[in-house]
This record gives sequence, C-alpha cells and structure tokens, in this order.
Amino acid sequence: MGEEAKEEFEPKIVGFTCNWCTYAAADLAGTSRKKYPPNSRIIRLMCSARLDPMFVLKALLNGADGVFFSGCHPGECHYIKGNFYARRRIAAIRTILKQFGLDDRFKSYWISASEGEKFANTMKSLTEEVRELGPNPMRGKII
Amino acid sequence: MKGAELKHGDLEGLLKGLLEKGVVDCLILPHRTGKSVSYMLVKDADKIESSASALFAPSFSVNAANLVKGWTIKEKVGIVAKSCEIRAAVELIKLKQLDNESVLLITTDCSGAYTNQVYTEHYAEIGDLVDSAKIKELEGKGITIRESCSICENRLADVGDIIIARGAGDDLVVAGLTEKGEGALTALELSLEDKDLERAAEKEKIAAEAKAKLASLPELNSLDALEEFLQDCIVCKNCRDMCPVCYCKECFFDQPLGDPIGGDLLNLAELRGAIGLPTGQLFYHLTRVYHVSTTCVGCGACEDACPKDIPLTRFYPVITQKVQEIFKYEPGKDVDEPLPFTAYEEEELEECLR
Amino acid sequence: MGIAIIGGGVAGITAALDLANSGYKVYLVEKNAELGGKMAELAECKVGLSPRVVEIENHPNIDLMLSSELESLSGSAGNFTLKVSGTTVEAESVILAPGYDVFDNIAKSYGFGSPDVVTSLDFEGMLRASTMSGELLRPSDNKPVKKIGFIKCVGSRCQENEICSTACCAYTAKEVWVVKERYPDIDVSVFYMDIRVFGKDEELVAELKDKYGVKYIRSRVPEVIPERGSLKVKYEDLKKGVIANLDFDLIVLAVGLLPSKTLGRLSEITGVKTDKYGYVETSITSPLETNMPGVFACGTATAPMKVRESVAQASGAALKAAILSQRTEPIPGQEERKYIEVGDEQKIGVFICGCEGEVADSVDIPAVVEQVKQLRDVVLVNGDTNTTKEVLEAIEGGIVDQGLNKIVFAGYTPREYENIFKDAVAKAGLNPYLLEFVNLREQCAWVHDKAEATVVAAGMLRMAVGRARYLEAIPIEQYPVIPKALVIGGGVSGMNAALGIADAGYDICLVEKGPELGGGLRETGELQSGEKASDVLKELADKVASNKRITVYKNAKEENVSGRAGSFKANIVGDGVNEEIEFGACVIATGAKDVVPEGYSGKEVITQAEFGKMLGGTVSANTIAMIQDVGEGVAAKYSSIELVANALKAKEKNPNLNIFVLYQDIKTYGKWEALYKEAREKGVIFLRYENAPKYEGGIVTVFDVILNDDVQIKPDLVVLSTPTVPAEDNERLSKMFKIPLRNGFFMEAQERPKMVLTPVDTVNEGVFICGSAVYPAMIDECMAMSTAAASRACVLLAKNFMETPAVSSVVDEQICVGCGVCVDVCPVEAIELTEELIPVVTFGVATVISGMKKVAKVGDGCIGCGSCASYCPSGAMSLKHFRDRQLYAQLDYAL
Amino acid sequence: MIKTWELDPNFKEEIMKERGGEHLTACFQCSTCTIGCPITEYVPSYNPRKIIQMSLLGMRKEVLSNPDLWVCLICQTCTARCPQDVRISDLLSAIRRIADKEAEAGNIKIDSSRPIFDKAFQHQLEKYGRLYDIGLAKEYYPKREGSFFKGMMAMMNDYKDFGMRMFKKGKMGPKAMFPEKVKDRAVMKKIFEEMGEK
Repeated sequence: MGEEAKEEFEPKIVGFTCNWCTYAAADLAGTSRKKYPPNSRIIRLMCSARLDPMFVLKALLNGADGVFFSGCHPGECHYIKGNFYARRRIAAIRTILKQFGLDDRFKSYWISASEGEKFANTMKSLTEEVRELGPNPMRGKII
Repeated sequence: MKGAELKHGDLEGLLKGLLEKGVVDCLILPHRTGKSVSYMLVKDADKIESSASALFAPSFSVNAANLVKGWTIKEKVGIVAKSCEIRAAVELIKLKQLDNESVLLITTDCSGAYTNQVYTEHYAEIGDLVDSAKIKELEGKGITIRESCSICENRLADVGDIIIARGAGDDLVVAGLTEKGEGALTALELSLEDKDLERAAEKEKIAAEAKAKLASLPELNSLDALEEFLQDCIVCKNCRDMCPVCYCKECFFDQPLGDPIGGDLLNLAELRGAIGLPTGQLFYHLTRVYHVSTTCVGCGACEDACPKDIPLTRFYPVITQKVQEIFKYEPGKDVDEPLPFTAYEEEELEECLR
Repeated sequence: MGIAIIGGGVAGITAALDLANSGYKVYLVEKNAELGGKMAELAECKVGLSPRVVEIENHPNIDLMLSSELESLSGSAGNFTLKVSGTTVEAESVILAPGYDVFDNIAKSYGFGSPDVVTSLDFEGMLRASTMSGELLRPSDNKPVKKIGFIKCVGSRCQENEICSTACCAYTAKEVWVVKERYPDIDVSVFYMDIRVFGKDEELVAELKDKYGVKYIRSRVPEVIPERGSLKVKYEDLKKGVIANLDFDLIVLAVGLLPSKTLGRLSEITGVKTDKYGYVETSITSPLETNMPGVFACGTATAPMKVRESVAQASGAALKAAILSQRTEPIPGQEERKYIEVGDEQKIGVFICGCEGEVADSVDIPAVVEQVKQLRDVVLVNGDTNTTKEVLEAIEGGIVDQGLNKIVFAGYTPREYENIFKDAVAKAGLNPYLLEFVNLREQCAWVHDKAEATVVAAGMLRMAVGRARYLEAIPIEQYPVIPKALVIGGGVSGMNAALGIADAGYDICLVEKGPELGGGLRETGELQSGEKASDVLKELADKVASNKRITVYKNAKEENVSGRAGSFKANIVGDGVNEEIEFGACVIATGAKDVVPEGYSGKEVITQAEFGKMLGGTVSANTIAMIQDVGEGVAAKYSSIELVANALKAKEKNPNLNIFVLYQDIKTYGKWEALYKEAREKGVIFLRYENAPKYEGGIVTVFDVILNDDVQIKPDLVVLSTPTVPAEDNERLSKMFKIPLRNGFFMEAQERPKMVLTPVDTVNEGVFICGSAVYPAMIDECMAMSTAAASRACVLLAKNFMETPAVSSVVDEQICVGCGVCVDVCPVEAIELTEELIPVVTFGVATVISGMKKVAKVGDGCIGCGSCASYCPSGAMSLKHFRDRQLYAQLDYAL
Repeated sequence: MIKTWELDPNFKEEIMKERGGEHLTACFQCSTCTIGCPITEYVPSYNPRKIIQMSLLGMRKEVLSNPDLWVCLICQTCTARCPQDVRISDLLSAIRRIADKEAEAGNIKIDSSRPIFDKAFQHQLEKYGRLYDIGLAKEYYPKREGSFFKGMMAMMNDYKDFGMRMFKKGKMGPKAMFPEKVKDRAVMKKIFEEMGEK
C-alpha cells in the first residue's frame, strides 16, 4: 500500500492479558504514566491458560488488524503452570495462521507485573508493526 | 519384533482364530459387497470367508476408527484396517473415546487407496490387490488414488498391536508390535521368530514420493486463497462427521455461539453491517483445523465426505502436519505418548512465539 | 470496648484492617489529616495503599480519628482509657505504630542546599512528578537528568545515628530500579559501604548490576562538590588504589531513619520504655510486646525496617491485641445477603468516576456519557461522581432505587478495587458478578493524551456494556469455616504460630516431621540477646505441650491436602498415625537448613553454629579465621550478626585471641550495627574479599580488596558461616498447596511490583507462610512473622462461613464426552473423570448397558484459571464469569 | 603477600595506648578519610585508610617506616567527617610518636625530614613558647643534611625563594634576630611535661 494510506491507517488491535502479570504491568505503566498509542483494547483473563485460540481466530476474522496475547513469563504463572499449556496452544494457532500469512498479526509476549515499561514499549512497537502491515484484509468483508 | 511368515491364503484362518481362541470378542473387518468394500462387525467366525480377499483392497469408504468411536464396553474388538485408520484409533484411545484394553489393533499394509466410487467403477482394472507399479499403470489410464493417499508417508503398517505386512508375491508377515499383539499371536499358536520389519528404504521411497506430490499441490498460502478455496462450502459439517478424530458429542458449531440463529445472528449483522450466510465458513474450518491440529492422521475422510468436492486434503492434513512438526508429534504412533496439548517442556517453542 | 491504634501509616492501617475484619472495634488515631504516613509519600506505594485506605474509610468497625493525638492513657491491660484530642476512648489494648522520622541533620559537605542534591524522600516526589511529565527533570534547570549518583548511609552508621537504618539499601535499589525501568538511558551509580539486602532484594541488586548496568561502588562518599554545572563525587577506586571522581547531574542521598519524634511523647504518656536509640524497647523473643502489658508496638516504632517487616509486625501486633480483647462487632460480609432476581430485561447502569481528576482531567466524561447513553440496554449513565465514596453511594442507589440489574463501573483498576465494589453491589442486593469493571484510570487516562483518552474510554465502555449483557448471576454458595488450623513445622515459628492461634481460641494440629520440636534453633547455643536457645525452646515447647488446643504430631507429615480456604482436609501420616483432619487455615513454617560450604575441609574447620556451641566450653585456639559469604545457598539474614556475636563472645573469653573475619558484606542491620562496632573495637580484624578465600595446608589465603594484596592467615580454627537452603519438604508442600517457590523458598502473594504488603499471605487463600520457610530470618523476625501468620489465619477462622469461589469451571454434562484432556491440563488437579453406565432401551423391550459414559467433574480445588475451558473443543467446560459468550461479546465490541 | 603470623598482633594495642590512638579499631574502612583528604592530590600514594588497616593487621614495621606517615598536615577534615570517630589526625600523630621512638632507638629508619622539622619546631615552642624561625632553621637544616655546612647551603637554597617575603613580614632580618618569649613559661613547661608522660 502507498505511504500516504499507511499514515492515515489507524490499526485496531485487541489483546488478551492475564490478570496477574501483564494486566498488572499495564496498570504499572499507568501509574508510571508511560504513554502508549491508543490502538489496543485489552480483554482481561485470569490466566493465559484461558486464551482459547478460537478467540484469536475470531478477532482476526472480525477484522482486527492485530491481536496480541501476553501473560506471565513461563515458569512464573500465578496458576503454577497455566502458561505452559497456553504456550502450546498459542504455538499451534500461530502455526496455522502462518500458513495464511496471518501470523504477523498475532503476537505473544511474556510481560511480568513489574515490567510496566516493557508493556508500554510493547504497545508502541506492536502498534507500529501492525501499522506497517496495513489493514486486515478481512476488515469490512461480508463473511 | 516377533512375527511369523504367512501366505495370503492363511489370512482367513488367522482372523477366524482370533475369534475362536477368544483373543477378541468381535472383529471389524473390510467387507466386500459386490464390487464395493466397506466394513462389517463380526461375531461369528464363519462369516469371515468373504473378508480375507478384501483385506488389502485399495478402497476407502469410511475411516474404521470412526466406526468404533465411543466404544466403551468391555467386549474386546479387533480392528483390521489401514495405517491411517489405526492411527486414528490410537488417538481416540488417548482421547478416551476408545479403551485400549478393549481393542486389538491390526494394521495392514496399504499401497494407497481409491475412493470407493472410483474403486467400484474400476474394479475390473484395479482388482483386489495393487502395488506401486500397478498404481502407476492405472494412473496412466486416469484412475488415480485419493489425494490424501498420494501424500501419505505412512502407508506401510507400523502402528497398532499387530501388523500384517505384504512381501513379494503371495508372501505376508504378521508381527506383534505390542505385548498385547504378541500375546494374541502366541494365542493363535503361531511360531514366532524375530522379524525386522523396519523397511526403512521402502519407507524413505514412499516418503520422498509423498513429499514430491505434496509439493506439487497448489498451496493455500493466503487468506484470499483460503476464501476462494472455501467459497463453495455450505457448512454442512460432513467433513467433521466423517472425521475419525473429531470426537465431540455436540460440536461447538452446532451450539448457538458457533452457529448463531435469530437474535444472535441479527446482532452480528448489526455489529458488522452485514454478515454472509451460511455464517462462519472460515471460522468453522479454521477452528476445526486447530481442534484436530495434533490428532489429524491425514486419512482424507473429510475430503471424501464433502458434497461440494472441496479438496480438503489440501487444507486439513497439510496444515496439521505443520503443527505436529513443531511438537515433534506423530499422531497414532504410540498410545503412551501424551497428546501435545496435555504436555509441556519448561523451555520450548520460542521460535513459535513472537 | 475495642483496640486503639496510634498511627495511621502502613503499620497502623494493616493492624486496623486485620482487627476490624475479624470483628473487633478499632479506634485508629492519626495525627495528620490523612492516612498513609510516610508511605503515602513514596512514588509507587501510594497507589498500593489507597485501596486499603478506602477500605478503612468505609469500614463499619473502624472509628477513624484523623488530626488527632493521644493525650493520655490510664488503666491497665483489658481496661484502658485514652484521651484522644479531647475525646475519651475505652480500649482493652493499645497498638503503637507511630512510624519513623527521616534523618535531617545532613552535613553541609554533601552540597545539600544545591537544588540538585536531594534526599531519597524528595526523590520519590521527583519520581512522582516525572510520571506526570514523562521525564525526570533536574530541579535546578529542568533539564532531563542523565547521570544520577545515589549515596547511601547518609545519617546512619555514623556518629549522629550509630545504627543501620536497614531500609535504605532496599529502598535505594527499588528507586534505582524504577529509574532504570523508566529511563534506561540514565546512568546510575550507587555508593555504598555494605549492601545489606536479603532475599528478593538481593536478587534485585544483582539484576541491577548485571542486567541494568548500574554501577555499585564501594566507598562512603563524604562530600559532593558542585562544579561547573555538575556535581562532582570523589570516591576510592579500590581496585586501582586511587582516588577517582565522577560527575553527576543529580545526587540522591539515601537518608537514614530515626525514631518518630512523637514516640518520645507517646513513651511519656503510655509509660512504654524506649531504648538508647529512642525506639520502643522490645526483646528478640517477644518483638511486639512493650514493658507495659496490653500495649504493643509494631513497625518502625521498634526499629528501623522495611515495609514488608512493618506489615508483618503490624499483623502480629493485631493478634496480640486481639487476644486481650473481646470481639464485639459483626464481621463484614458475614451477614445474610439476598439478591434480587434478574429477569430477562436488561437494565444496565453505567457509572463513570472522575477519580478526583485523575480520570476527568484526561477523559471528556460528558462526551463519553453521551455515547454510552446510545448503547442498547443502558438505562442509566452517571458521570458525575468523583470519589470512591460518591460512586459507591451512586451505585447502591441505582440498584436500590432504579432496579439496575447490571452495573458497569468505570474508574480504577479492578485488581485492587474489585472487592470493594463487589461488596457494595452485593450489599445493595445485586449479585456481585453482575458488575463489570472498566479500568479508565490506569489503562486509559494515565496513558493516553486527552483527545485519544476520550475515544479509548468510549471504546472500553462499549466493550464493557457488551460483556455486561451476558454477565450471569453466579449463585454464591456458603460453606462453614472449620475453626481449626494446621501448622506445619515445629520450629520456633511453627510453635509460636500455633500458640498465637490457640490463644485466639482455635484448635491446632502441629505437625513436625522430625522426632522433636525445636527446628533449627536446636543447633544454636546462645541467642544474640544472651539467652540460651535451649531455654527459649523449652519454654515454647512447654507452652505448646500444656496447651489443650494444640495437638502435636511428631515424626509425621501431611498428605492429600484438598479443599480451600476455610475448609481443608488432609491426612496426617506418621508413626502409627493415619488420621484425616479438617482445618480452616494452614500455616507453613518449615524453616530452612544450613549447608556447609564446600572447599574447606579439615578437622579444624567448623561451622559458626558449632563454634557458637563451643563457646559454651573452652576455646583453645589462638588464631581464628571466620569466613562469610562462601558456598551455594542464600546467606541467612542473621549470619553476620551471628558471626560478630560469636567473635565478641570468643574475645570475651580470651582477649588475646586473633580473629580474622573474611567477608564481602557485613550485614549487621538495624541495632545490630552496634555489635559490629563492638567487635571491631575489641580487636576483631575484618578483611574484605571479592574472590572466595582458599584454605590449603593450614593456611587461609585471601585477596584483601582493601589492602589490594594477598593476606595469609595460619588459623587453628576456621569458622564458616553456613549458607542456608530451603527445607527439603518445601518442594512437596509447594505442589500440594499450590504455592510457588522462588529459589526453593515460599513466595508471598505479591500484588505490586517490588513492594510486599502481604508478607505472610500466599496465592492460595487460607495458607500462610512464616519464618525461614520464606527467608532464613532471625528469631525476632520469625516470632513477629509467625504471629502475623497466626493473625492472618485468625482473621479467616473468625468467620462463620466462606463463599465458594465464584470464578470456577463448570461442566455441561450433556455436552461433555469425557475425553479427559481437561484433567491433564488442570494445573491443580481439580478435575476428575467419573464413569457412569449408560443404560439404553433397545427395541423398546429390554434395557441393556451400551457402555460407560465418562464425564468430567470439577472439584473443590478449582482455582479458576480456565485452562480446561480453553482446551475443551465442544465448550462443555466453561469458566464462570469468563465464559466464551462473555469474551466473544467483548471481542465483538472491541472492533 | 602479607603473612599475618609474621606480623605484630599487639601493634594496634600499642597505638591505642598512645594519646590520640584510642579510636583506631573503630574504623570500618569506609574510605571517607582518604576521599576527602586534600593531601592525596599532591601525594597520591597517601592513604590513611590503608595505614589504619595495616595497623590493625599488625604491620608494625611497614607502618612505622612508611614515609607517607609524615605527609599529613593535620587539617582535620578526615577527623571531622569520620563516621566512626576514629580521629585520624590524632591517630597519625600517635603512630608518628611510636615511629620516632623506634627511629631514635635505631630500630627503623624514617625516610622523611618531617620528624626532624617537627622536633625542631617543638623545641622552639618548648624554649620560647612561640615560634623562633631562625632557631628553627638553625636546628632543622643541619640535622636534615647531616652537617652544619650542608645545612646552611640547603637553607640558603630554600630561602632564596621566600626569604624576602619572610623578611618583609618581619620573620627574618634584624628584628627577628632574637627570639621573643611568652611571658608564662611555666604553663608551657607544664604542657610539655604532660605530653612527655603520655
């Protein structure tokens, strides 16, 4: 797409975060007044284990330009090992998305509660990466 | 592994023996009806006569595992089928839709199969037995094996409790892969000796051909391509119903959230301005491919079942293989291997997460 | 009557909530107009503290007396009369929590007076200001700071304030971390003498050095020289053996802590004795009791300490006070609650709180209100509230007066405020799970510019309203609390926790895996206070033995733990015992054990503990080398203290003894600094090394970084300080109780980064940790912590019933096909597969069995992670409050 | 390599018995004294912290014969700042006195002219109760150089720079030819007696 169009394009991103690590990191980014782009909407889950890959599919098919998921670092899960299982499911769905060149629109991160700075920076880089990708081709399609 | 040499003519006796010696309580076997081949459930050993000739018939009707899905009674059933079917049965055991103690899995060598329509239609040319040379010859005449078979790397029997391997001409080897399988063969009073049925060179050759074939298939590598591929789908869900490893009692896509009607449908239309009907072709297939991503054995039953002739082999097995690769998992290989989604390593998959 | 708490800082707040939540009347006296004390001035901490402040302000059992001071105290334990700013308060016991003051007599040489030389407390203010502006600006010229020097021990370990302020090393590390986390480009150097941090803080310092590139420089810096627009600091480069200097544009002085100025007056009023440093006098075996029966002290009133320790002491003091008092008040949340039936009609009420400008300044609330009004099913939008109190009242009014049946609240983060709001909704008669939270403050107003924030806020509210439509009332089931506790570990901490709980009136099973009570202290000869460890142990063990409420199981362990807070079950298995017990709360006090460092062998090599015992008899050595900080494992918090105390005792026995101490950091925190000084004065020689000393052929060789040369010692005795490793059982208990470990020690439920407000609570509600199971600590801390754990357990045991966790998984048995994957992916083994026969009618005549039907059943242990629900392909398994439908709605409206 | 068993463990007590040396062992080696010392700019090897640590260890010979022992000008900055009240200037004086005694006894050799100067200075005070520059020079230079003649030469050399300045101030020249004496010599005598006792 042309440079001009890219500049106008404001990506819509939806993210899933676990309550204990990344949601807390987002809160910390807030208390530290770390500004980041307004493109992402967060859906709070209790644990990354609650991320059903169907949500990712649904978001992308609904036209989300980007989808992200973020939870506690592996091994630091509030629910002991929830994120180990989550990681396998995420890897599977990413592999499927990769087939259709959609994997770039789905990012996963591990951001712990103390990484407020990382959260804000992640939101910045994520927004830029998705902006670079351009709009999701599913946007506006009748499916 | 321990095994014994047989001739094709010995098969009938072998199968009858399983019932007569009480190794199993019943058998599921290929069964010839006219030119066609499907399955039958046998309690009476005398009914086996017609089966022996159909044992290696290159025809695929349904996946035998789909026939025993949910077999939760104690009576022991022996299943004689091709590798993809037995592999599906193993996955069902892991998913507790079959009880390992109630089955005896007997895998036969396969050279590739025709859809049962093609098989019936060309029975005269195909016959009871084929080998790779014959398949090539028939291909010249426009009679081709199923696409899923052509990309299958696991045609030679190497899973289950017992394998029946074809040798040159009339030769066969029957061998036990598991304790259960060896026990069954011992009960049949076969004299067992060490057999090497690795057949590595042969497997390599098949794999190479399969890979070459896979590479020649058009790739679904974009969302646009996928949309086009599925444009005729009517979401009849036959692919799901015939899938041996789709095991839900009530599919998500038969429930309101997966298959919205009425107000829910209208809600979606309001949110997006308009929605296509039938809804969720993409969502349905993408979800389904994820659901079977670790368990799909690539049998191609989905494609056979599609009333709209969508070549689903190019979607399901092709994609699921890639998922299986990242977990280094081969479905149906071993009942004791955990399903990938129920296991984890503390450090893994970094390259799959970005 | 009730309990009077003097001081509304973090300690006072903690004690007040523990007491009020277990049904005691509390009078909380604070001299300032606001709660929070010093902690409210700390950059990150205020946010962590404010939910507790809100809870106190709305607590029916707490009489909050702000801008008030204690004027007199009369009567005795169980019957005190207090005059508080003219008001008379009757109380059975009193807790003193006046906090601390900051050392302010800073030497002129530090350039104090230059606007760019600030104290750590001022620096917290700068950090707070920087959160607003996004940049850390130099006070003198408002230019971004590029190089910061932190100078530690300003006003501690010096003539003006002999003792170590304990907290500075850790709070400096925390401040440095905040700086590096937010402004990675700022160059940071820290000047120190000894790094006195423990446990997690030790890891933090290591991370600061290795990962964040912070320079820790060992040099006490005596002066800051303002020079050409920058601040020059000279230090001694020990490696090069020269005086070097660095330029900074900001200097932060880590100033020491002093006893609160009000403490002197409080001491006069109450008769509570203070020590020579001005802190409340306590003993190491009873760190919360003062000389006045019925008057307890906690936090920085007793010694300089960190928030974590203050909070533990506060909980401990709360229990001590509770034991002397009568419970007179109802326990909040224990009343009968009836919820209105929610019909098909959606009546969604949306409440947007301005949060005293925190939201309203960035988000155009009226504009958002207009947009939200357009949404389907929204019958009320209120954008007029500004404080928690106002919005809670508005919500309650909306439910009661307007019959709202779904509430969307937009304000602060649910992570800290959800319970307060749920409680209010429930009080008003609406099932608390019909409340949806929108985090406008932390995740919108504070992170986006004004124009953007309004758009984001409207979007977030759309999602919330979308989800609210599908929220379900979750039936709240109650189950009785079993008024009994299990204490694991029969060491000092375990015994003390058991006694605390018993004194509060509950039965206890005390399980010790060994044949005897006493734990690690049995290896100790004399305590630092001079008491014999065996006497202290005997007294505790006798008390335990004679306490009718405590049943002791020796040579036993606990197995098959199941259940949840308030109602656990376990088997106690041991010598001839196999008993099933039920209990409401559990305290884990497994302790830690010493390991002898490798690489030092020979019959003249002994451990510090063995040396301690040897000191009871004769010590025949002429030269002793004591080696500290070697070996794998963590250094116990007491190891330097043990070392100097033993060295002193040895010197007392034989003043001509040559004692060489080889160390990296001498960590005689707090008042123990005096012991270090005394050891030096008695002639103990301290040599600091960087690489572990060698001991070969009877000669210890160490490279002394202070002399920059190898030093050799020919000792007759080598005494090793033993590092500690976690108790072997921790691993097993961690799995059984689902509590994560860090380096083998139990982790507390930490809710905020780098700040511990719940030092003895764990992620598994109802299970508490204390003593060396958390971190190898000294006896005083073990006593305080175990009393705190007992206190927290009693808050729970005081309840008649608990509510089953609402966010748990549930199976649709009609859909479940029994594949059992959920069983495998459940991190806590809460799901099991049940089998039942499937009878079918064949041909309408005979009933035959067609097979077994397997169905997943979610048990009591479900912790609500949703792992099962995410796997289940048919959606037979779902997680309440996070159902597919609810998340789909959020997703649909997010785009 | 420092072998502690070859050192004198009683050295620290020896110092602590001297007036001003009492606080030696309070030192915790924080570097405050050394960092703030103005001398270190001119004599980089000078490190009072190190002298203390060596003293604590018992490196008697090394400490006493260390020329850096004599560079301190007793400005008292270190003493004022020391967090442990070690009183470094006094401490150094204490060590110097021991060194002096040892040198007099011929046990060590001091590689510094400072003790000679100090002694000459002290003698002036003892005699006159105040400084008599010519007396100082007369005593100091010959002793430093080993002979009267060499001493006078060295003095001339030194004084050609600041001799005129001293002259202008009246420190030299006819007016200062003879010493001025303080009135109460008895007090001076007492002070010196007391110092001698210690």
